[in-house]
Amino acid sequence: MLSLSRVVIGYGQLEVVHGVDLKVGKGELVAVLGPNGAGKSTLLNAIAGIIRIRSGAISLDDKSIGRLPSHLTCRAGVSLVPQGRELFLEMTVRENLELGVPASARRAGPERIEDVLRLFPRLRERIVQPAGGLSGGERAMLAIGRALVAHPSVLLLDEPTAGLAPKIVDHVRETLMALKAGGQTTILVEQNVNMALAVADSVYLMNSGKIARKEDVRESKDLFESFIG
Amino acid sequence: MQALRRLSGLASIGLVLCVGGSAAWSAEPGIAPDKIKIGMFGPLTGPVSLWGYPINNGAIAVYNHVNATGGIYGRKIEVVDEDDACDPAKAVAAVKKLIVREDVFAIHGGTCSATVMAAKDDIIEAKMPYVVMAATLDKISSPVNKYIYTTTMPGSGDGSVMARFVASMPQVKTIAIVKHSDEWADTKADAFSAALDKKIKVVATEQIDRKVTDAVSQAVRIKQLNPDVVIAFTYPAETAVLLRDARKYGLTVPFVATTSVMDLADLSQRAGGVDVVKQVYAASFLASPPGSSASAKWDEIYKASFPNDKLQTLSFFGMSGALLVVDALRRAGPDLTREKFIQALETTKDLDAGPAYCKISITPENHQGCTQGTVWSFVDGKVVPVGATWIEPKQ
Amino acid sequence: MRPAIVIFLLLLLLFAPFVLDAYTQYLVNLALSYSLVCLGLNLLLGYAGQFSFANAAFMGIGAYTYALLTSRLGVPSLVALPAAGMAATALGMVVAGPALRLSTVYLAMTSLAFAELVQWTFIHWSAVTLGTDGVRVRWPAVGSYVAQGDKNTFYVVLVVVAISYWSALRIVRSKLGRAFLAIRQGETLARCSGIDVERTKTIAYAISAFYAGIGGALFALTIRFIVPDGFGLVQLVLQFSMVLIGGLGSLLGGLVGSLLLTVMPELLRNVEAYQEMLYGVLLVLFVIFMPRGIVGLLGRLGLVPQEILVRGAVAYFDARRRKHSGL
Amino acid sequence: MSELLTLIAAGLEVGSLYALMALGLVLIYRTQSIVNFAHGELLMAGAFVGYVAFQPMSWPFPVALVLAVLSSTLLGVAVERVVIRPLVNHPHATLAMATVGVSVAVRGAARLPFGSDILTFPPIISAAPVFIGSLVISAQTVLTIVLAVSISVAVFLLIWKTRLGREIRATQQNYLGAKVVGINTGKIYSSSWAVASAIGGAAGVLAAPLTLLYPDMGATFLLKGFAAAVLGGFGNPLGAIVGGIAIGILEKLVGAYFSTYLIEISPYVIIIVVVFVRPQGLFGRGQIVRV
Repeated sequence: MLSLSRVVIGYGQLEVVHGVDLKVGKGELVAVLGPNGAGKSTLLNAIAGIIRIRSGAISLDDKSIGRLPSHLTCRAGVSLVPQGRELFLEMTVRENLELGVPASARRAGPERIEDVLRLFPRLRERIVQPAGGLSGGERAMLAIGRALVAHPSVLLLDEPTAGLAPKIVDHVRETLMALKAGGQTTILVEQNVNMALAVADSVYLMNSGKIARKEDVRESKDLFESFIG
Repeated sequence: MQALRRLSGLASIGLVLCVGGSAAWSAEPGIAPDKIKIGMFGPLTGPVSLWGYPINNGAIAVYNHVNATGGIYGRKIEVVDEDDACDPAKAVAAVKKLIVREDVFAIHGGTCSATVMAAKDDIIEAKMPYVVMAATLDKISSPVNKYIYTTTMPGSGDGSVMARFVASMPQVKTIAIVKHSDEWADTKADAFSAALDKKIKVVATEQIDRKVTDAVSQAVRIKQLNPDVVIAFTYPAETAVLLRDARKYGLTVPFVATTSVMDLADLSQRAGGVDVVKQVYAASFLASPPGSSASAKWDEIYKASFPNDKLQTLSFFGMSGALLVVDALRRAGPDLTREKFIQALETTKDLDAGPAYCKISITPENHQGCTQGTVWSFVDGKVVPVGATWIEPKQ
Repeated sequence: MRPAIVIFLLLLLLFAPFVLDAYTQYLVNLALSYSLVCLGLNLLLGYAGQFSFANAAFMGIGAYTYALLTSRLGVPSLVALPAAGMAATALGMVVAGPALRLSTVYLAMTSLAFAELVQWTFIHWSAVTLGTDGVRVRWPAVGSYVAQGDKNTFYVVLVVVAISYWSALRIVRSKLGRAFLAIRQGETLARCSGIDVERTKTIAYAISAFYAGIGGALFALTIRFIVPDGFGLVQLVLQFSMVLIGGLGSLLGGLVGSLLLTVMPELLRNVEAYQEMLYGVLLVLFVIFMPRGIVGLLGRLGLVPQEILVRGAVAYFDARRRKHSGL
Repeated sequence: MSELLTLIAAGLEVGSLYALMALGLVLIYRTQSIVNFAHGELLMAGAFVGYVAFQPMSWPFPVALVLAVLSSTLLGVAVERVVIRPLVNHPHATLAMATVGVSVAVRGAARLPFGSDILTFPPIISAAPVFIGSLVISAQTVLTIVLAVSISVAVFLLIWKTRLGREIRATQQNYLGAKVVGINTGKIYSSSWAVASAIGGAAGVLAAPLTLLYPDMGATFLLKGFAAAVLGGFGNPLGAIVGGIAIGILEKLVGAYFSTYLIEISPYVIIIVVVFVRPQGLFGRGQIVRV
């Protein structure tokens, strides 16, 4: 469904990702693991169209999206939950969610928002508050919710659990499981190996801008830990 | 070492070019058998270029006219017109260029007082005969300097014409003054105050800034004091704004203004109609307004050189100076030298200054050739000279 | 190799008055005075990354201090010169001090207001400044020697400019200079590496004002007649253009820019009507295509040595691009 | 008393123009962190286009107004696309410099056709002013205030009630966030400039009968607009409006009750006082220290 082939990304004179191949099937949850600076976030940003790729190709359902700017990749069905959440802090929770709804689906907006509020009841309590007043966990939920109201074909999650309390990490994990059960195609970039292994169908290991290997999750967990160090 | 040799080579080439480039060798700079080079400077770029072109062009039109009618002893006047952007730093550069590079015979230029003040030293050091174009600051030509001459009415003249006129107005006991904060307005205001009838009381002195959008505060303030006359030492655009707001807020007393707004027709357009400039009296250094039969000849001369321009009274600033230059060149004779030219300038007597009100007279003790002016006003929809003293308007 | 070139160039400059005519000499003097004003602006804008509009006002304060001290009080030039720098610094500190703690736009606005206030004072405090009458400036005197004429003042200007550049070079190569650059690359980052950001910004501001003040003094003794109008917005735009076209974040940049922009309008005297438009378009083109100015371009072509700071600027732009694209 | 009211009415008139200037400046500043020094030229362009349509062409005023707004908008969008867009990632100083360049270029261009004369825009309504005792109000004053208020209200509705407005606010608050939710940020940049320039152009036409027309006319309004924006806490549209009106009225009062020598300098004194005393402005929320 989503496939990357020989994708190269860089900034200025610096090349960060050197020819990555990656495939995600429909309904699959793929995790990308690797140490800091491996180029995982860069890769997600490139899929979302926020960074231009230098060469290679990205295609979604056989449609090439590798050269599209972010608003068009969004329209094509890619939604990113960025590492920094990047919420609209002066707007209310509802406004944040409304902004996630694409213009083409405006009529379905209230219904989709309702779905998200069912998924994250905490957000319902805070619905009229500005996003700037939310806790870290709530912000993570809002960021995921904002991506979900777009009903993305592919959901890109960039370290959704970073800096969260264990209880909330569990909540996020359960949410991901539920989404997977609902057939959501997802790429998850994580530092939290346990959490990633718990939800992922398959795992890519990334290091120094390259995919080191693709592993089946059922394989030994120790392998990953030795790899990441 | 080789680089050094190459560089010194370049320098010597440059030297040759510099020397070779200057006018052909002659006894007197700026003079050739068939031409006389006159340097000119003024604001040709930037905001003040609004005035720079009409003023300099007035002079150029006269020189062109002289050239078209045979020149001066077979010599044509060649004008080198430099930009000073009304900026002292640029004016100094322009004048140095005229002196050193262009090697002009004399300079006729300078519209902004500051640029003339800045360039003055260089002109004197170069012993360059200099006729001021339109700057009116008294300090420029007084105290007398051998090389500097003016034909435009100095600021003090403006002020005293206005004072005389106010003294002749019936039943004026109190006046209010509105002025800019600059040396242009100060000179006029100081001369005005000095010449003002001591029985007349100044009830307020208000400031109006350059480029203001309105003058409501001034109008309201003055209206409260209810003076008999308002005296305005202001530039044309600001005078228009002041008048417009004064009339709008019910300040209907007469205004007496400087030569800057003697083009009352223009002022009425800017201020919003003839009604607004009723009872406005402007000092003027011209004998008659543009468009009148007396100035027709000069209008024609201007149009001959600049057919597409609107003729403004500003252009006459340049003309009177050019007439002085031309006259002195003629009287200096065919064997022209700067010394002879200066001598001719210093012995100018009752020269017809064309459109100007005065006759130009210069002596070694007085280099301000023109100190007389008149007063203009709108009568029956036309701008007419009413004279320096009040004449009961005929109804 | 490099010191040799510098000495050679200086020697060449020493002989300049023998080849140049008075007009060119005046332009050279003017450009050199501007180069000091630009030096100040470049340290603040190009190195410390602070956007301020007070530079023309600082230049004015310097020019007026020098002119009034020498012409009205008979203070010797050698005393009046540093006094000009110090006056600019002191006044700048009083007004802009609080703005340095705020975000960029507030420093910009406060300095703009300060600049207007300074000009207003020049005009209205006529008991001291002589108002719009302007102040005539004498030829500079050192002891009993009077440097009369453009050719002689050139040496005074040259010495002051040389000393200033030398000291500026020392500053940017010191720990302080590196601190400036760190702040420019990001205040948080600078704070993390143990730099007292407020203090460093204040120092940058003070140094910048000092150079602008001295530059103003040289400007006054070059044109020998100053009026309040000369230190307004037009002057400021000119200085920004000089720094930007010459080279932001390079000491040489201000010098190149001021030489170019002093000479270029003189060469363009024939296209007056289009001059202003051309000027604006040029400015925009430089900002877009050569943000590090002529010196930056020459550096990239290997014609002048890439200063550490130019390289720093490259790194900065790269870093910024990366930050904006999401990382 | 009625002098006071007269002054306040006149202050409201210019103040509402300062407010429009400040509103445009704040919109652009909020979206791209650009202090737009070419904003005065957008006003100037609007004024001149309005003049040409209203005077030599003698088209009706609404047509002149629309044409002026359109041409300023076009100019603003062009500036954004050609000059600002390539510089998006550059430091504030560079961006501000670019707008300074634009300002100089536009002024130079305007000087070619309009540089030789100061033009006058006649009052749009030539009804005689109304005297109520000594309170004087002209139809022009009322028209200016009414139009300025309507424009401000329209802009506020656009910002707070439309999807475009919400996307503009989103982009202002979080650029990356806006990209992530699929907002076409390029379009938002253009729209912000379009709205700001349209306001500038309208301000130009409204200012034209009040002031006189010349290529440098924008500078005065720009500086007052800055003062208004700072007073309102640079970045707050409502603050910009209130700041503009406050400065307009204050100028008139200072001039009439203290000294006419202080009129032009008072806005700058306000800026300095505000920065010393309450740097977040009247309406800012304390977020002024950049980290």
